[in-house]
Amino acid sequence: MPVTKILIANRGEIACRVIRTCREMGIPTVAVYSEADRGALHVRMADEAYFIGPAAARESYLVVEKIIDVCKRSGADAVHPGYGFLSENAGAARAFAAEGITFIGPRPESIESMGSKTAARVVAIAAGCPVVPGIQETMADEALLAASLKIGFPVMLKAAMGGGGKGMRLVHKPEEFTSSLARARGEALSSFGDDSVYVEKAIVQPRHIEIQIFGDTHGNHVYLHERECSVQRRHQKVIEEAPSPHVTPEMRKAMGEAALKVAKAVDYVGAGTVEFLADIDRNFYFLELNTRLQVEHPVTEWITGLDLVKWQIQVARGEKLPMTQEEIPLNGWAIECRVYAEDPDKNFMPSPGRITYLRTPSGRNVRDDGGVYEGAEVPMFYDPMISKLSTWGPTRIEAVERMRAALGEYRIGGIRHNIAFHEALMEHEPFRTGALHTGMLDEPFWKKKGQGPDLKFAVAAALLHELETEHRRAAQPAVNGDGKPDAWKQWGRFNRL
Amino acid sequence: MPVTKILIANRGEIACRVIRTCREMGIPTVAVYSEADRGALHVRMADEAYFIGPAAARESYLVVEKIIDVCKRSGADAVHPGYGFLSENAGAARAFAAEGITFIGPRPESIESMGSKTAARVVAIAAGCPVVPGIQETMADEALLAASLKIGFPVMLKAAMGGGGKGMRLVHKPEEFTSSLARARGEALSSFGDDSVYVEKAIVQPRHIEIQIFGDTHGNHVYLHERECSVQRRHQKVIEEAPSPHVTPEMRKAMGEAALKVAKAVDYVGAGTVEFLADIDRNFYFLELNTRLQVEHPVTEWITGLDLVKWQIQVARGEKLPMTQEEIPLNGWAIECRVYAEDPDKNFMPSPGRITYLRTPSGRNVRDDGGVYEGAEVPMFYDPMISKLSTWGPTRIEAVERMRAALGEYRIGGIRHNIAFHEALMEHEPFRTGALHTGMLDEPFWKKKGQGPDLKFAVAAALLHELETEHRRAAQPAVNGDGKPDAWKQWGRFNRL
Amino acid sequence: MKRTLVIGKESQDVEFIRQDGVTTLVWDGVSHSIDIMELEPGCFSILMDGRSVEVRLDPAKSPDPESHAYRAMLYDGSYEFALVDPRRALLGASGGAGASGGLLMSPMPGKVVKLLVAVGDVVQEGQTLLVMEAMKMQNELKTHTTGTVKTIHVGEGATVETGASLITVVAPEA
Amino acid sequence: MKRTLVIGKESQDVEFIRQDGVTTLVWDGVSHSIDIMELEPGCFSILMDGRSVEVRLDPAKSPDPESHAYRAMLYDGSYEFALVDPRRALLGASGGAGASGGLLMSPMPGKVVKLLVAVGDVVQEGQTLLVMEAMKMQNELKTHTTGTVKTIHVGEGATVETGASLITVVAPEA
Repeated sequence: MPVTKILIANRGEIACRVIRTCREMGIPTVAVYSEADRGALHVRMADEAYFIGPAAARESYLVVEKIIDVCKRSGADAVHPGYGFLSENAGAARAFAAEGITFIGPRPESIESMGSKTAARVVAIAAGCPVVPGIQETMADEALLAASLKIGFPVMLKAAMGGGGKGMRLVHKPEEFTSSLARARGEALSSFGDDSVYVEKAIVQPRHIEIQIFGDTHGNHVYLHERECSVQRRHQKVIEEAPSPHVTPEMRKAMGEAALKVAKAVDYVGAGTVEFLADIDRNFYFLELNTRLQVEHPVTEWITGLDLVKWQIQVARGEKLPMTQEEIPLNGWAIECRVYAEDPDKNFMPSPGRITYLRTPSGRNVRDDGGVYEGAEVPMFYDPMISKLSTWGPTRIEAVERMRAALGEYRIGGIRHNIAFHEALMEHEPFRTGALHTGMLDEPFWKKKGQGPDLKFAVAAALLHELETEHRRAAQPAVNGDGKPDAWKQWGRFNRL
Repeated sequence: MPVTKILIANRGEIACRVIRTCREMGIPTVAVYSEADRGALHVRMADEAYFIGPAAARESYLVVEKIIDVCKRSGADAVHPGYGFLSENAGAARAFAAEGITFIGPRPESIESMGSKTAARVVAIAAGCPVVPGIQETMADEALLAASLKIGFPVMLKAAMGGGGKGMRLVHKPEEFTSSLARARGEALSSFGDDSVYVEKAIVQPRHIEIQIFGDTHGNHVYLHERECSVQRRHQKVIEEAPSPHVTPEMRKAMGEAALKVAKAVDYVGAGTVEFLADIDRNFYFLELNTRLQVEHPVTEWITGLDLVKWQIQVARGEKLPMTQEEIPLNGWAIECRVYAEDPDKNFMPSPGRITYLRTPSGRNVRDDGGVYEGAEVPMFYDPMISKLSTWGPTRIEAVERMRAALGEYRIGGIRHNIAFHEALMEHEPFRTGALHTGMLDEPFWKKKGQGPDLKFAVAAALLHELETEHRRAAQPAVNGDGKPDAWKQWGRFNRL
Repeated sequence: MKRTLVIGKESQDVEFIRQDGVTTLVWDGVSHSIDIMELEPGCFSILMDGRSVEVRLDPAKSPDPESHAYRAMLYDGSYEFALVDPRRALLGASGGAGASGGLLMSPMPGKVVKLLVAVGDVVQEGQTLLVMEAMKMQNELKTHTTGTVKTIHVGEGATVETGASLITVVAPEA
Repeated sequence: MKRTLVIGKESQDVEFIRQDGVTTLVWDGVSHSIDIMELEPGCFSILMDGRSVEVRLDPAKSPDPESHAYRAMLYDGSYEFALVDPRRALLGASGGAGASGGLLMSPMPGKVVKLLVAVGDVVQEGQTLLVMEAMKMQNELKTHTTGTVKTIHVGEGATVETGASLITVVAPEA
């Protein structure tokens, strides 16, 4: 399959990330952009750029026909979907194939078989990969209750078509079952148009640990170790790291091999991630297989030294995986913070707008994957990611200290962002010691900092700003009795400036 | 030796580099600044900052008494000298010690014993480290000629107190000897105030390969592998890399052990670099021991994952080296380009001035160690370094391709710089294949690029600028017969804007 | 120049003096000589009592036009505070501000996806009045006023900018 | 708007038209529709014929005030060129420019460390007239004119800015 010019059917940091690797490989890139994105960084960085419609993604980035049309106009023979948008859309993958365009991702059948959590669970069980004890079928209310009693409370109710935490309910005891189920079904229906729900054993203080896998078209599969993503807020990942402080070498090998069983079962090609829940005793349970490059892939790149996008392209070209399992490195520790345009002081309300100032951290062992620049708009139409800041250290605590120092260098003007929240996390004792679990941010540890020792300096800067504003105002046009500026007075003032 | 607050007796990128590690270690930092540097980045980054005099370094950064005075005022109990300035000044090291201030560097005796090349050569020979065949003594003219005939031409004449290529002459045959010697002595006298010259065997197409060493106060010494710095212009390093494409594992071990012989002979403490010349047959010869952190230390940090400044501080605190020789990692390949304010199209003329625009590369495996910011002045008084851009890859060619792509992202406005020169080097075949030698840039490979395919775009931007300048000019104050602006007309135009 | 520094419910007087090339900050009654430079737009380097601190300053929107709200990013973290001109504060006190207290404004650009109240409804402080969507997230906007919904300024589906008036709630007469 | 593009000894005519919201570049007689935006001061994003190119533009000092010199950084490398207004070029040709041809100007801020010629000396093109120091480097400044030294505008030890007049050499009458 030739890959000589790549259209990136995405925007923001991931589009820029893919362009960087294409530049290194000498592959020309084609950007697509909506009305909101003419001035976006990915358009500036790509070699070609085509307009594909209104700001709303469903009218632009999600329209397969428009992407195919740009492929034809530009001569792009491959599409990199990034994450989100069309990346896990089997129909899109088929449509590209029908036009002779290489989709840089797994086969449509793999995407489909992993599209429903219950179907994925069946595959995992058949492949011999451990799953959370529970009933893999969706059932009627009474049958679910009976199953829950059999599994033993606490149990977790989950929407079959769900994702992102929607349609999920933890049920502590039988008495709560009926009302929780009703709410889970309601959320599932409104979020996914399908009220099917299934039940699983609830893991108390679970850890989210995932295995990066890769497959090629020659039947080879390897795992690139694990990432831990237990630091979540409302079931959304906030901080990721690799390796996991919870995982021993034995557990790593066991998880990696379990993940590869699922990968082989669906003849997986390209980059994928097998997500597991792990409990305190290091039991682990298959959750799902994400059939795309993950947001948090940089931490894996740090510890392995590999370029996952390069591997994706090589595999899409039909090349063999460049390494065997034994050759995959594992060096040191990496942490990633997702920098969002949101206000941690106002319940993480999104904060789109113009970035009036931007200085990103640099120096030793720090990586910033950004999608913006000084003067750029963060549009209200897409996700609020500004950048992914990641750091590496020989040990976990060195990576954490590097991150803390790097966050201190980050300066973003014009919009609200969560840098201070990440700084507080870097000093949060459970985080520092690696005692992570997915509910660790539910108890609000974050409180706006009061008066620190440097308040004087902050106020001094504001006072200078007030003084200069007052001077500027004094030099503004004076107004006559009739409300019109007095031109001569104005001119005099103008001259004095 | 306590190190609880560090004064950094330097400026520019190296001061910022040291501050970053201090922040990670939680150590407060004290900056010093001259009249030219109130707005410099190192002043902005440090926790404290003190003025130390006029722009000329000999009246500010080089005045030991002023540095000691700031230590006393600020309570700094340690001084990091960076490179250059006071870093290899044994007198300064003694003066700090006399005041109870920890000098983060080797003992004054080590600095002194390595201060003269001929004395260093004597030490190396005694320690059993190979040196370039030659006579380690300075002699009268006739004796030098006799020695040269004995060594065999070509020979190299070198100033005993020299450095930076001054007072060095390659002599191909006996007939050229007398006139070359006269010129070497003349240069030596005018540059170093001492016309002593010695003679060495000339290595044809030599490679500059150096070993990073470290010692602690407990008598332990390790080497952190080699760097190759053969890409030089006028004997100044332009690009450095680690490891060296010329060095085999056996040669690495032999060079490392030879370097440690010298280190042990002078009871070396802290970070140092043993410079060697290597010939095509992989013979290597001791040149000198630089008793400081080198400019190019980031490439060693990339391949080892270690923080050399952190090690310097730990050693200065009297701690043992954190690793044994066997534990020092060597992963992949790193390249560093020195980004200078100079004009490659005008014989590399320095180009100080205001940086009106700055965008540094970012993303995977790229590190920028800068000392400037958008709006900063690059003063005419100090060296023209803007930043050190370094990249890493699992293999040499991947590091080179990453560098090429990263250089393409670099944007510097307002001053001349050598980014395009580095870009050309990344595509220069002898560089890409690793066929390096110290004279490789003597034949001018660099020629200003003619009309490339994207010229149209560059001209379009300039045409828009011309158009807008014309519009702005049309809106400028009109001038009356008496040459004074007509206020009413002015006001009308002002309103229209 | 004198200002009142307001952080939450606390306030203190501060003074900033530029005279004969010397800048002085008066803080807690103590005068500090200060070297302050705006090195980039909105970025200040400040030397005071030997300390060097870099401040990135963002003037922020404030519901009260007489009070200037600021956000500042420093290496040691972020600060938020307001500065009030003591003369204007006096004027404000006599004039009677607070009329805008019951007005719910949009904290971000976004789209109104659901109105949860109608004119005439009685609402409690903390009650959600409408749901807005921005950046693929739905956000519940709550009222700070207990009272009656007087005006609804927007319709469902409307796209609004930061600071747009959404719903006015009137508190019962005291 | 028409301009003459000058690179070294070569030149060509170019035209830039903004009309009814459409921008057109005429290059080698071919019209290209162009989408150009200045996204940051001096940084342009240009879409033309499907291609997307980012241009960082720096207006540069030019010895000839009628010719505007530019430097541009693109991903594919750097370009240098000048644009001349054809009307002014005509004026210039008739008026007789080139009087400044024998003036050696400082290419950088720096310090004059050595003068190597005196008034009345006869010098050859390429000869070093003085040595300047900047950034710890000594730089030899050479003349582009063969002729006689008429004026020396600076003394040894002087600190000068970019573009400062240093030495005037007068070519013999043709």
